[in-house]
Amino acid sequence: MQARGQGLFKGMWLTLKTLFQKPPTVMYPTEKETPVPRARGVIALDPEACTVCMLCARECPDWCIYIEGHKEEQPPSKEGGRVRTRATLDRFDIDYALCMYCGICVEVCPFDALFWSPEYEYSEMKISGMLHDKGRLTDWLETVPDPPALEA
Amino acid sequence: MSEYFDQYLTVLAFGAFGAVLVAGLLGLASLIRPSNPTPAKLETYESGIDPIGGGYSQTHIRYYVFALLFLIFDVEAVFIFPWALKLESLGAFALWEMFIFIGILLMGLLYTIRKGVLKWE
Amino acid sequence: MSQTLDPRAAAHVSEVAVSVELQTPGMTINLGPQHPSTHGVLRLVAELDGERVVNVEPVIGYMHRGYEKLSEVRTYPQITALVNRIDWVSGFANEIPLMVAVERLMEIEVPARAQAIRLILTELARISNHLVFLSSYPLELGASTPLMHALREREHVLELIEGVTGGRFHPNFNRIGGVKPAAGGGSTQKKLAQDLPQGFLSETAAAMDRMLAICDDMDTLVTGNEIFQARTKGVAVVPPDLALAYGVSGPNLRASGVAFDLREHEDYLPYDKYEFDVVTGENGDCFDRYQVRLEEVRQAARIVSQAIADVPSGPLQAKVPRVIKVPKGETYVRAENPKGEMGYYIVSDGGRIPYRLKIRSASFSNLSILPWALKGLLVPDIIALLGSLDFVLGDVDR
Amino acid sequence: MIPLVAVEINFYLLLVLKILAITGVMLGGSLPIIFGELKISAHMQSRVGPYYAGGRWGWAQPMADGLKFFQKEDLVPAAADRQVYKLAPYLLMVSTLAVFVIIPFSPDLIAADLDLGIFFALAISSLSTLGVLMAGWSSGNKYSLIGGLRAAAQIIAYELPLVLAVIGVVIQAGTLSMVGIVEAQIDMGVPFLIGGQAVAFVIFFIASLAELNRTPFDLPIAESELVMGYLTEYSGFRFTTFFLAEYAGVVAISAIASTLFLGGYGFWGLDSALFGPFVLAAKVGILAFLMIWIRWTWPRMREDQLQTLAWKWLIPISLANIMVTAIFKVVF
Amino acid sequence: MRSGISVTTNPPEESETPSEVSTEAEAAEVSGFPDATALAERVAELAGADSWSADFGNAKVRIDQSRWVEAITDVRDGAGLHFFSFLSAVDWSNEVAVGEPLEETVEERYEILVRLSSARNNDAVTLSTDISKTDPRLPTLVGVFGGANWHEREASEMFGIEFEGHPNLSNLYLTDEFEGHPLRKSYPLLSREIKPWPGMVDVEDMPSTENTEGAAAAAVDASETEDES
Repeated sequence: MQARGQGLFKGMWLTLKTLFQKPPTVMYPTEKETPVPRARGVIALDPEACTVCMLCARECPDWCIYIEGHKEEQPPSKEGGRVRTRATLDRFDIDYALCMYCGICVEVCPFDALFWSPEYEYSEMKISGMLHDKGRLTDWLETVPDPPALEA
Repeated sequence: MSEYFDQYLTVLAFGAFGAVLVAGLLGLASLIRPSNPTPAKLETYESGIDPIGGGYSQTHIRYYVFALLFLIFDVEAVFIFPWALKLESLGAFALWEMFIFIGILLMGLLYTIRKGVLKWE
Repeated sequence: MSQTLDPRAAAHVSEVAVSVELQTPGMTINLGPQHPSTHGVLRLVAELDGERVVNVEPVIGYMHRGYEKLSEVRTYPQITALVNRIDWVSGFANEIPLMVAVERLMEIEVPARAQAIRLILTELARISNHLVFLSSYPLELGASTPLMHALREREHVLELIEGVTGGRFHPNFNRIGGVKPAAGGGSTQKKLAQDLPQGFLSETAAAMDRMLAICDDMDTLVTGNEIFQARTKGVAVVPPDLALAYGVSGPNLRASGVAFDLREHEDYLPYDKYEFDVVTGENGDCFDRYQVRLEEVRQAARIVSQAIADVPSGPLQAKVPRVIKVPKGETYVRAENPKGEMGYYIVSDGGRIPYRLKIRSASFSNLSILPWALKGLLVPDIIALLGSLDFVLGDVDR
Repeated sequence: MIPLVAVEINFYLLLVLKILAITGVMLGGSLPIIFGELKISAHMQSRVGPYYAGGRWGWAQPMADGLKFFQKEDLVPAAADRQVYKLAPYLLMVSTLAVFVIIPFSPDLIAADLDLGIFFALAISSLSTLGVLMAGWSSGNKYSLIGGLRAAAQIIAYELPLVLAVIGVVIQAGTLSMVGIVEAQIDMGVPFLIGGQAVAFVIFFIASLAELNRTPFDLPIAESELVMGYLTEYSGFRFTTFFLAEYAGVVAISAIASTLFLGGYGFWGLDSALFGPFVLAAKVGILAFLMIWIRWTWPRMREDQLQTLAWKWLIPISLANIMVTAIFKVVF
Repeated sequence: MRSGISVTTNPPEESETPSEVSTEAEAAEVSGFPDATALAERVAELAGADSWSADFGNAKVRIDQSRWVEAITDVRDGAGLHFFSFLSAVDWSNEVAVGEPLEETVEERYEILVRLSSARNNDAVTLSTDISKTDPRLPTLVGVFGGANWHEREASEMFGIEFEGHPNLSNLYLTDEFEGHPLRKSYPLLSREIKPWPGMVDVEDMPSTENTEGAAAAAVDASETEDES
């Protein structure tokens, strides 16, 4: 058992030591932290890969993905082949005000059209601004990092 | 004698200036600050809920006991000051006298503690 | 059915009539919902005699999100995303009992590597949770520096969790049958399984050293502080039998001297492979509740250190059907969450959606002891007790 | 500062100059301490603290805060006792400013070297109790009421050790005059802290923490219990007045403690007339740092523990200190 | 990866379970849950109940409503189950306003669940009783377990069950003005009623020729998801 009052001064010694240490603060707007590659910042869309299968919109627990598409006829790939139809994406909106960043949509996408990007600077002044459309989601595609190397 | 009063005039002036300072700054602030009191703003804060009962409620009698205790001891302390000033010239006799005085004080303190005044039951 | 569609039903009107006598001679005071020390939106209606509490009525429900109802319209994978928001300071740990319960019903065996990863992350969540407690508790008692010191170190833990799962608070990393699999099948990002990223093990080892160091710092800064001891020792003693009858669990129960740790008794995760001590208190006062948690950080660091030394290799996922349908049946799986016993009672009728999911959260029961425990305390002791119970309103209200 | 040389200056002109100078000292003392509190606390907590206001290190943060409060709406709650509510900050400021009257910055640099000196300071500083009590009562808020009563109870409990600790100094110096006390220490060669009044200094320091409502005695504004105590309902510049008075109080009490126990403006080998104000400022800085340091390290005490500490420990010890000092004074 | 599934058949019926201890032990080996048969049997005896089960490691004993309080007291003292885990209810209903209806018809009732456990080992048991929907009332457990207070209040407001003798059966989460009992199956979930399901939008057929496997799986999944709305 230590002497009475000793604990008070041990604590003061610790805070004094901390006073002369460099704080670990990252001065945000000027300096930026790099999020880990897997960080779930925002969902990026590769519209070329999307086949409008609606799977993500259906599996979304929050119902925050809105997709519209139409069918287009495509010329046959081979001469004399049959005419193929292809679904074209018209609208792909994610309401980030509703999204809870669970990543189910990214996981269920069978065509690799959705990706996580660690990008996080997309706050908006109005809640309606959080509804991000296809163009904006596509823009994030280039911020998608390579996946991290794995532990052996 | 005039110098003596001058000194307290200084004190008075300082006190008065303190009041003027507050009044002046508040007055200055009132020129810039908005003033738009609404009933909601003027409501008493009680963790964001309408207060239950009034704010002027019954409070602990314990505080009263402390005030009383303080009063007694503070007056005693005032008596010690002149003694402390003149101790050197008064000598050992005053010392004994004060020992008796402080002894009585300490006994009084002991009594209040034994009476359980400091226990918060 | 139609009368329930009243729009008022959705809105929460603040004037909850409270079952206290208003015409008491003493003072009746609201502590909360907007109060610095109620950890969110808890409201205590306290009848005071001076500064002594005569009677107290906790009012909860400000954070009620109806997860049990929401679970009845969601598939099991979707519920995973919900449950890590119940107790948001230890999100990962919330997922485990649900996963284990579903796996138990589906009779899936989780691969050893997935189990080890689950265990490591659960213990990291425990450390993170307890560091929040260690930081906020001295703050309640007026010392704000431990807050920053503990949060500084917690950041390392959160970074580890984020590095693996992608989420700091809401990992949503568990999947039925294991942990998050590689999604899709085409691109480079998705080809790789969501296994532990490179450097995780060494970083974790380093972080655990820091955790032990911050525990020592806490001892210096808080535990040894005489004022802290005076404020907590002998304050708000919860006797063990009462704690059991109220369902108080976790560190709060152990502080009362009951050496009951589900990690020892239940086999939801392979804790039997690792060595650790079940920490108990002696008196069941605020100081013991604090001390138990501080010691549990050390024990958790010990478990993690053992676990990262030998992570079994193998798959991350058991073979599970594409569409998850849970066979008909009922089960209850509980786990030792940082806050206490967290459990899910699943009633499945064989479909993709649970027929009923009862969420047994630790904080709800821990908090239910308040009206009993607060009687006769001083106002500052209310805060000392509230802080020492370490509850999160999301965990109380669900 | 104005050198108070023997040249006949009109008394009233001098008075105005004195008032301006002391106001300058009060602000010039408080603002650095506020800034110091922000910065020191930040670094003790591994933070950076204010960073942008005023450029380097955010030195202008206290001023920026003041300006912000200047343009904030000033609300008087409907339930409040308006007159009392409005009067409270005045009392606080008046008492704080009046204490500065007797602080000696050098042998001649003192607004009024009252013969009652320290006794006056103790008396007038008690006026702030009244201000706090008025603020707490008049707000019509339960947190404020409890806070105000706590403040009153603790200030009166610690007023006694404060006064009794001073008596030791008075016995040793044989005078109540502040200049006289400093001169006595200079004559003795060592400050009273070393020369016999160490116990009294500790008691005085503890009691002054309580008088200033600073941790570990910050129960009246205990934010985790009482939101903001007696300040809960105050807003805008009225709140700033309390805030300013608190830090001016830190300056004043530190200056008094320096004068009584640390030798005031005197320092070995330094000319008091020239360096006095700087020596005093350094001593005030050290004491203020100590207060900040304690505040950001220790938790808060409980009301009954605080009262027990005062009545069971500090008062008997300070009475014993008086007796011991008196014996030494008479015998040696 | 997701094709070969190792889902075993459904566990045996409740009444058959006791006799098929060997099956139970096998299952325990596979899924790693403890065998609760012995405990369930012991508790059933203590509670004077005839029906019990131990599926999936969940020892469940059905108690008659008339013996509710005394049976639980007996179980607490007799089996040393002093830890009160939770009390809740299940609304067995054939018509549901939310979620999926039951596959087979059940008897309309509320089932009250109480989970008790030991504080020394992993003994834990679920005690249940059925109460009628027309007059849902049950004596309170507050006298047996102090913690039942809040749990019963919760069950009372969520299911509309009256706990007789409860000291204060007021709403715990909801306002006093709130009408209805949200966890009843007949209570609709507003958020899902007012917003159309985004997945409902008519989509073109899958280009199944291009990506057979994934698309087929997706199509199956999509069709099943639609049931939900």
